[in-house]
Amino acid sequence: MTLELKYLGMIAEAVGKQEEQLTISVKTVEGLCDYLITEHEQLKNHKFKIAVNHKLVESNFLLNNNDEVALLPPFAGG
Amino acid sequence: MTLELKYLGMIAEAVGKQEEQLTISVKTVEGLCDYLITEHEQLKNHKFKIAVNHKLVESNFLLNNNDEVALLPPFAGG
Amino acid sequence: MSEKKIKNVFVEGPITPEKIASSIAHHQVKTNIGAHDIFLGQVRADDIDGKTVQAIDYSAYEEMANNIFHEIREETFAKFDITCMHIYHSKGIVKAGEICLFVFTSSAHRKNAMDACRYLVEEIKAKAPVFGKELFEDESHQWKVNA
Amino acid sequence: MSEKKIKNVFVEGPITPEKIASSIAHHQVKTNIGAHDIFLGQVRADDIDGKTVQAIDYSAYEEMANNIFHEIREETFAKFDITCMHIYHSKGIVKAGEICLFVFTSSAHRKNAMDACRYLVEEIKAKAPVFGKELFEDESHQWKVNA
Repeated sequence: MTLELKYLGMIAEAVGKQEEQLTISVKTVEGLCDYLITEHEQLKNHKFKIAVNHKLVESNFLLNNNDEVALLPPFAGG
Repeated sequence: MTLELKYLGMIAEAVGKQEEQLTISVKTVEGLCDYLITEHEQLKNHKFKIAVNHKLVESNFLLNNNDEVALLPPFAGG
Repeated sequence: MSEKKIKNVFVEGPITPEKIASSIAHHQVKTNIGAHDIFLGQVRADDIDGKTVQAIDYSAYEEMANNIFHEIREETFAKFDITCMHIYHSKGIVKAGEICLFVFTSSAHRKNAMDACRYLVEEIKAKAPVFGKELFEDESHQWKVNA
Repeated sequence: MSEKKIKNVFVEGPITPEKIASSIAHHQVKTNIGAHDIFLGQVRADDIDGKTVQAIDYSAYEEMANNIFHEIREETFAKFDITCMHIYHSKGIVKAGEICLFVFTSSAHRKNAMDACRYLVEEIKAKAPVFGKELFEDESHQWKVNA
């Protein structure tokens, strides 16, 4: 399936981009994260949450084709 | 002794003046209040606190010559 | 109690949005501040027995009130780690919709600014000898009492 | 969740005192309001390892953030009896001393306005996907994390 990835804040800095389209064969958020950490080793040093289609999800969340998946570092609003 | 009386808010309205100089022979705030209520019967219908020289006092407070005595109705600041 | 000069809290008539803006702007040089809390009291057009409040005419036992405001201020500085605080209260006529109380606290972090602001407002309502005459459209009035 | 239109909370650069004044002034026609509470977040010139923060460059996951702000707003209306509320957050560069967050609640009585304002601020800090890059004078930076 194809996913729209969004990297925010210090995660964007760590991976060197703000977004990418990724075609990959995974089922869950956890599977995606495992893949991303092998691709971008520096992500190991970062805490982040995952939002799918603008909602925070747990690692066992099942992904669908064309989902927008965002990697969100700690919030700093206000 | 001589006292400077100040009437505030609805008390000023009830007694029809904002201040007066009163020469009277009383010892305590309670004595003064008893006198004022006989002079201005309408004060019976009002709740008020007494400040002497800008400090709230109890009814047994001993008055001195030239004290400034204020009758303060319920506060409505803000 | 400190030896600080006792400030005059009272301003004639309503407190304007421009005064509030100017007070905020003055704090932009204080770069140790991270949080401001501002409380504004606004005169309500309350309906009372079929009549509507048009304005409140505020009066105060001013010298005592300024002493009380001073004490409240000192207590607030002692209780909360705040950078600065400002209090203004109207005297005279303030129309419905206009602002009669402006309390402004600033701190490095939000909790202190918010706690201090709330403390100040409650203390002012309870302790400041300020009186309000609610004026109706038919020129009658009633005296306001804080809840 | 209501069908209300999702508002855009983000403004480019700092929030000015004039914007705050104008927002206050707009509420003077709402004569059922008796109390306003305003929280302002201001960028601190923190010293970190001998370097001083000059500004914060704010970014956000904007579409999600606006959804979250909308949810927080709806929850706040459900929890507290308030007349209105407004939230603005900066994006882009906000210099030390400038304002990056403006939360404004209004109610007939002070307690609701103050409780709602505090609730909003805590919810925003905890839930809004907003990110801040603290910029130092030597052009280095670090990423801010909410306490």
